[in-house]
Amino acid sequence: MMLVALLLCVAGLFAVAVAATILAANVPGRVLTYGATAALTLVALSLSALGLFGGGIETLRLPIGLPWLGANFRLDALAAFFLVVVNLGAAASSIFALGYGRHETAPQRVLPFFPAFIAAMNLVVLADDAFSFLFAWEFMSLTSWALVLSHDRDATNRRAGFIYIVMAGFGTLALLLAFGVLAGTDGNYAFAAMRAHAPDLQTAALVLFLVLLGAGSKAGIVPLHVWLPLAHPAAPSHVSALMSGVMTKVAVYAFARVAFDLANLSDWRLSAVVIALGGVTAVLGVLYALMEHDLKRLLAYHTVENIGIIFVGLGLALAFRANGLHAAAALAATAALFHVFNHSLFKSLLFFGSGAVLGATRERDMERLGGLIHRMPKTAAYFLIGAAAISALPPLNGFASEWLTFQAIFLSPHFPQWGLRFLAPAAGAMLALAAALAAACFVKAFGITFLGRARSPQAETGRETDKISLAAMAGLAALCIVAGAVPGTFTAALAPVSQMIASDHMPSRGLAAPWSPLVPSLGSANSYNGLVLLALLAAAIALVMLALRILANGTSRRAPAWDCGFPDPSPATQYGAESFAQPIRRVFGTIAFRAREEVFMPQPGDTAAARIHVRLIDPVWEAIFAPIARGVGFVADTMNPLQFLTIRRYLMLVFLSLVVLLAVLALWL
Amino acid sequence: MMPPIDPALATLIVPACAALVLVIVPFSRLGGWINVLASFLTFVAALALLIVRPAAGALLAVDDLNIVFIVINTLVGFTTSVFSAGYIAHEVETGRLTPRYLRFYHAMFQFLMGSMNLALLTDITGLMWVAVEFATLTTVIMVSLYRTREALEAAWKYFILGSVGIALALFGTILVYMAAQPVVGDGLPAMTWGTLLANASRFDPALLNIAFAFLMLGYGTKAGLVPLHAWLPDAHAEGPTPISAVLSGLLLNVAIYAILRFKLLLAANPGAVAPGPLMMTMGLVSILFAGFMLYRRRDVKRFFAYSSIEHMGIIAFAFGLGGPLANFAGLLHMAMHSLTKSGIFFSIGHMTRIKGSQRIADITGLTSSHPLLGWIFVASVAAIAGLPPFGVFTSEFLVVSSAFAHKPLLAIVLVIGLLVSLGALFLRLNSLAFGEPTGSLAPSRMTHAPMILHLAIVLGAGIFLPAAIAAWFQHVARMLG
Amino acid sequence: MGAISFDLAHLLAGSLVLMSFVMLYQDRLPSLINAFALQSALLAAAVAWQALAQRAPHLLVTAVIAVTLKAIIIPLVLRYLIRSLGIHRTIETVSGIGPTMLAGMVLVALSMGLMLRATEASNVIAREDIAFALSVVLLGLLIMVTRRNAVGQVIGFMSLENGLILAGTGAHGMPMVVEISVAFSVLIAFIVIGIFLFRIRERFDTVDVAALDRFRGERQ
Amino acid sequence: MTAALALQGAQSVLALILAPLITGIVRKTKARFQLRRGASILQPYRDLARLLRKESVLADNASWLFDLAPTVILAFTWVAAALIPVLGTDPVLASAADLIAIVGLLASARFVLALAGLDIGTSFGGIGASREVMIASVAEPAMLMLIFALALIAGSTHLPAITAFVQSPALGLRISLGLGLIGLIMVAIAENGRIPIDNPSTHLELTMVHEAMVLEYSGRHLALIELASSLKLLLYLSLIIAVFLPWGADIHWSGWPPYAERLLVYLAKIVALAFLLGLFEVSIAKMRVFRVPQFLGAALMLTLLAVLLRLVSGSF
Repeated sequence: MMLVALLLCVAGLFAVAVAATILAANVPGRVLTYGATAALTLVALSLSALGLFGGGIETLRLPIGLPWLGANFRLDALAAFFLVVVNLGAAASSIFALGYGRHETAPQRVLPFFPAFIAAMNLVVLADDAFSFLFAWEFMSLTSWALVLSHDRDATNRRAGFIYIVMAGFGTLALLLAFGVLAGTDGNYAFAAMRAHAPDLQTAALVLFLVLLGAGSKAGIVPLHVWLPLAHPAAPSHVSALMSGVMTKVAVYAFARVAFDLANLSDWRLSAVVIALGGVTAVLGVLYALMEHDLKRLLAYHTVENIGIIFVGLGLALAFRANGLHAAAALAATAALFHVFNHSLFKSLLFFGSGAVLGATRERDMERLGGLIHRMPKTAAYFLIGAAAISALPPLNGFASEWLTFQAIFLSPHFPQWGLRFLAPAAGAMLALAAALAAACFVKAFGITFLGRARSPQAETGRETDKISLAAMAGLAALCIVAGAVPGTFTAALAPVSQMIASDHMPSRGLAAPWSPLVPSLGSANSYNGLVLLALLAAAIALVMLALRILANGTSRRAPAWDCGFPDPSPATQYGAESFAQPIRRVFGTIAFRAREEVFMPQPGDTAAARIHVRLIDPVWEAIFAPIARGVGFVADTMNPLQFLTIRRYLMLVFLSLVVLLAVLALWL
Repeated sequence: MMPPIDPALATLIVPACAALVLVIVPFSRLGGWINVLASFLTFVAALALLIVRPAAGALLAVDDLNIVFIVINTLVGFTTSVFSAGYIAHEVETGRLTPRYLRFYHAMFQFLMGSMNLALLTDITGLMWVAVEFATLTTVIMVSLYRTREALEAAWKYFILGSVGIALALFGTILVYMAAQPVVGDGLPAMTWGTLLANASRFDPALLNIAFAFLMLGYGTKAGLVPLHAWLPDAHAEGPTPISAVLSGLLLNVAIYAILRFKLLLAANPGAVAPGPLMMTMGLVSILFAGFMLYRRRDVKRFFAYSSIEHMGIIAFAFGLGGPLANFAGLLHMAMHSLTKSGIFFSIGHMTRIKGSQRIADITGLTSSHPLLGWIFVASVAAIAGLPPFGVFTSEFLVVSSAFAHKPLLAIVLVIGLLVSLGALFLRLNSLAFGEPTGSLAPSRMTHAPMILHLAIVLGAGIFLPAAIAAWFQHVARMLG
Repeated sequence: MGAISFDLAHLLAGSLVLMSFVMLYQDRLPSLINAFALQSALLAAAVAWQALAQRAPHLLVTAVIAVTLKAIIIPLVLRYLIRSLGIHRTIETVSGIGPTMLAGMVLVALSMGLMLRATEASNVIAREDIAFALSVVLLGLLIMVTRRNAVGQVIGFMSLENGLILAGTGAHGMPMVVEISVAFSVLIAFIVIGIFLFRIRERFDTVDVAALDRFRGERQ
Repeated sequence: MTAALALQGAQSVLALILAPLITGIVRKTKARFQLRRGASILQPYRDLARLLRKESVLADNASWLFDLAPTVILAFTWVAAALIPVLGTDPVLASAADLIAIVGLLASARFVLALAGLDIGTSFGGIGASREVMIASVAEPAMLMLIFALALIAGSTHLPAITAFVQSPALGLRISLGLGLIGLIMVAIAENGRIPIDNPSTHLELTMVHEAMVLEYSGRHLALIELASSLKLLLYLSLIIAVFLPWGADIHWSGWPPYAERLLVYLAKIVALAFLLGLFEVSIAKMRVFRVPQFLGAALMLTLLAVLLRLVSGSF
């Protein structure tokens, strides 16, 4: 029943997409489109939430797609959870777009694809056979590719679109091969058939490798992340939010679906690969972000980081499960899934904020922003909440899920294998490093963008964004606080999912006891109670304020900045994004990016300005993608003369083929 | 109720009569309309075949293999005639063609359609060969229509290579006859598909093998498989665009169809060496070669001609791989490719006409300057690149996944080839459809209907494949082994 | 079928192969044309003999076509073309005569080895004919790929086609040989007309990069 | 329950009151070792009172965040400090936050402080903030690894549980613990901006970290910041006591009022640590900013080594 209703929502979204080709022409039409999308996704959201709590499994077969297979759909706990994530993010984006989308410069390039993109993501999660899955998956890529190209006059966006679609094609083909392996030689593409027989170790390893390539390239696992910081920022901000906050989660879903459900990976060595990749991804992702001064790109790189954290969690869950430690597996899986949910909240929020900034100033480059907290106080406040949440600061939601991940890592002594016992702490160290660097990065992101003095006229004149956009941000910010305050409720809601993929669930007192602390496993003394912490902090702040009112001189006076007595009126003397990250670049960047600083100092007496130039080398691009591009170019150049042969030479080719073929036959017979 | 005239025969007679009429009719515009009408009638006749399938006659036979292709053939013929009515009229306006050539063009078009219909419908190997040969000759003339130095050179290249190919195919046909003759006796039965297929298991396998080698190279030349492809890019690039559409969409299919027919015989003969390795090798080489060649193309029609080579490679690979899934995929891919690629050539016709150039560098930002055309083109390229929701995705899905299950290493090569060409397609699409529009911004006055129709069919097939078509394809796929 | 019948068929078919070698040897256009005319005449004789031996009078049509079109008309036309287009009389061959002849021998060996083993079920005359026919086809192709001159290539093609007709008539009771030979004649007529219409001169074959740049837009 | 809550409240107030005293003791110790008389150990209290009396001067372009930040920083630090068990082994609210959460609270405070440093848009604020986050980016992983080592040894990240375990007879002399202690001390030095990482009393531009961030604060705002810094120092010292020197925290001498003896023991330990810190600071020179990551990297390595050694030493 729920499944049918969800599919109807998807169909409705497609209908909206078709209608949007006409509706995009005027403002009421756009409002209608986004409004309808928001309404449909909200309905889908409530349906999937019901599906999650309902706990049953529904399946449905429609007579479309491959004739002998049909299109199979299935709603189970895992799918329901990811549908919640997808539709929550989609609803938030649609609502945000009700305001933000009015300023859209190319609405007819955005509106038709936006609902279709959301519908495709829903279908990926619902699909229950390889064909429907990949169909929806690649359609999702195609629609989002079109959205990336919505500002196609910009050459960088076109390049981003190109790299994106090639990576997407690569990912789809890898997944296709993975399903090919799982389906076996008789080509049974139904997930039910794949579930039925467990692959042997070699096959499982192959499947894992291919799924990491396929889902990993969409999620942004290093080194397959290169498209992500290019493509996510290129799209309009509400779409960036969807791509970064939601689509990467769909990729996580794909991985989880295959690893936990279809292939049922049960060898610890395989999980070790996932953990290691996750750790590396987390650290490199955040380091990339630190080197960045384009606000949206910085956010996209943070998606890479968070995907790393999620994959560490999933890898740990696989590892625990492989060793029969189901309670621990449930903890790790819940941590990862909770982080999935949380990341979709704050990443959408942050992209909305960056969209508001972009709308107000037409600037994404942080070096040309600054001081926006004065012009856009509300946006600044919401962005700050998002920034704190993504930096894993208590009492917000990002901390809660990272706390759970760390708790899962602390259970690593239970591993019987030495490899995992060493790997898990190492992954923990990487996560810790990533968390600390993320905080540093968001001090930069928020500080340089919103604080200080305006670095450009646009930043000086920016205006607060519209009420609807602010409402969307406020809603997400509130959710970040709520999920941080009562994480127990959310982990309790995840119980059916972890029961499904890890055969156990975290101890909880259910949804009805939001005040109960988060306890990682039965009998553990460790606990975290966001609500109490929040109350304590509120009380402390109230006490301090009260004390100030009673004890302190409450008057304030405005004066020019002190700055050790040498205030400089030029905003250029402030710290910018580059200079802020300079210490960290010197510590980490020299290793990760071979960062070099070149200083051009004019001769004494010369009035030319001194310049400092920073050179960063992206190791992944240099080591993998540039050689591939060069290789393709080289092969193409080498082959190209074959277009310019003479007829006689072409005849020679035919003749030689014939002779070779006949000779082979003569030898064969 | 039996139709008053055998529809299978009608698909041959209508074009033949129309060709005669068109030679006589002096007015170009009228000629265009007669062309459309005749093509439409042919298409209706072919549709009638779907409803009433006539019993196999002496010369013509309709079965599960050719029924879909005859419908596609006549459909694309019809849409192309609609497209070319506008296109060629414009060519006359700009003075690239004179009315005298035009008359010739329309007659030739009908003649070409008739030959291809004959090749598809005939029950006799020799007749099929004759039909393919005449189709080749007609297209050679069409390619040389503009009389430019380049067009003549391309036509000559096509002519020589095509003739050699056709000669090799004939030798193969004779060898098949020789293989059949001791079993089924002298005369026509030894050249009739039905009899051949029924008795194929008793043929001399060695002779069949050699025959297939010749047929593969002969008809493979017509299909544009590497290394026999050389005529194809130039013929596509230098001829009139409607002819490029027909070449890519139909003639290549006819060639593959011929190969399939003979492959059926081999599949039915247990002693024959399976032709799989040969077809897979040629297929993979075509895919990879075309994929890389795409990157250095500067002419938009030549670019998509190479894409056709790639797709012929995929089809050949699928059939070479064998098994019900891959064969089904190959058949589906043939159908989808011919619709999609001819649609692409229609849109290329629009854009080259607007911009007055075939150079990729001269065509930019179509989605901005001509939104409808631009987005149709984007969708068509996405379709040909094998992205959903279009039908090519379905066939590529089946090919890749079944290849990986049987021949993992080859599947990886296949995947690399697909990826390489996907990259090239989108690289060029980036500049063709997006960015700042340059050149003429005049609206296109030609109809968009044929492109939309093709796209809609491909879209529909991607989402829902009618059970009847699936059943026919599955039947043939099983016979292909 | 008597021994004489077989011997004559064998002789005629064998001499076709011989003529192919003669053509392979030629490096001047007029003599190449002459050799081709002779081969066509021999083909006509072989086909006529087959018509008698198989009691298939329709094959005589093919023989007549061969002798009129290919032994008489086309050689005449080609000579006219050479004069009117001012084509050089000497043909540039790709490699020396020696290696070409050697390659030809290998091809004949290949086709004999292949066909004679493959056609054990067929009757003797068909086996002989088909093996010789394959030799002629392959040698025709060899002529095509070793001549840089368009007319030379065309003659190679026509020689190849002679081989095909030989195969078609050799296959016992094969229908449609006439139709096929007519179709081929049309093809050949087109080719010859094509040389004229397209003004294919001396060297269609070229290694001059500047000439290749003519391909519209493909090289900048 | 009420008693426990009262104890928790008392402990919180105690931390707030005690914090400036510790700062005073450290300063006094340093002064005496530098052969100065130095200010009274109560001077920090006087400073706070003076700052609170004064009018606060805000820069023209200071935002609401700048105004609010000191309150928030103090509140976060205070809550974190209140959750360290000092008087009893188990503060009633400790279940709300384990050691990771305490570190998280401090990270939150730092986050806000670094933002406040950037708010005015001065070069010094930027220099301080950027260096602070750089130091934190190494210090925090080290701290988390330390927590990890502790969690491995004690089987928990719950601070009272760790304290209880360290006190229990099950504990032998563990090399992991030793390494952890050294790591914690190094992190504590870095986190509190003590020499050799930072100099709390410097105003020499190029060496400032913490002071550069709070350069624009004055009056009551500065008072809150100063108090928060002192509180943080107290917190780390208390943490060292709770984890590595917990002995005596559960004694009960007959005839004494409840908790008085524990308070005495705690005070003795913390004054001793403050003295040692002063001694350490006068005996060492400040290092260059870019040596700091090496220093903290060493701490990180030590804590990682602690974890590995704990893993190797197997199951106990």
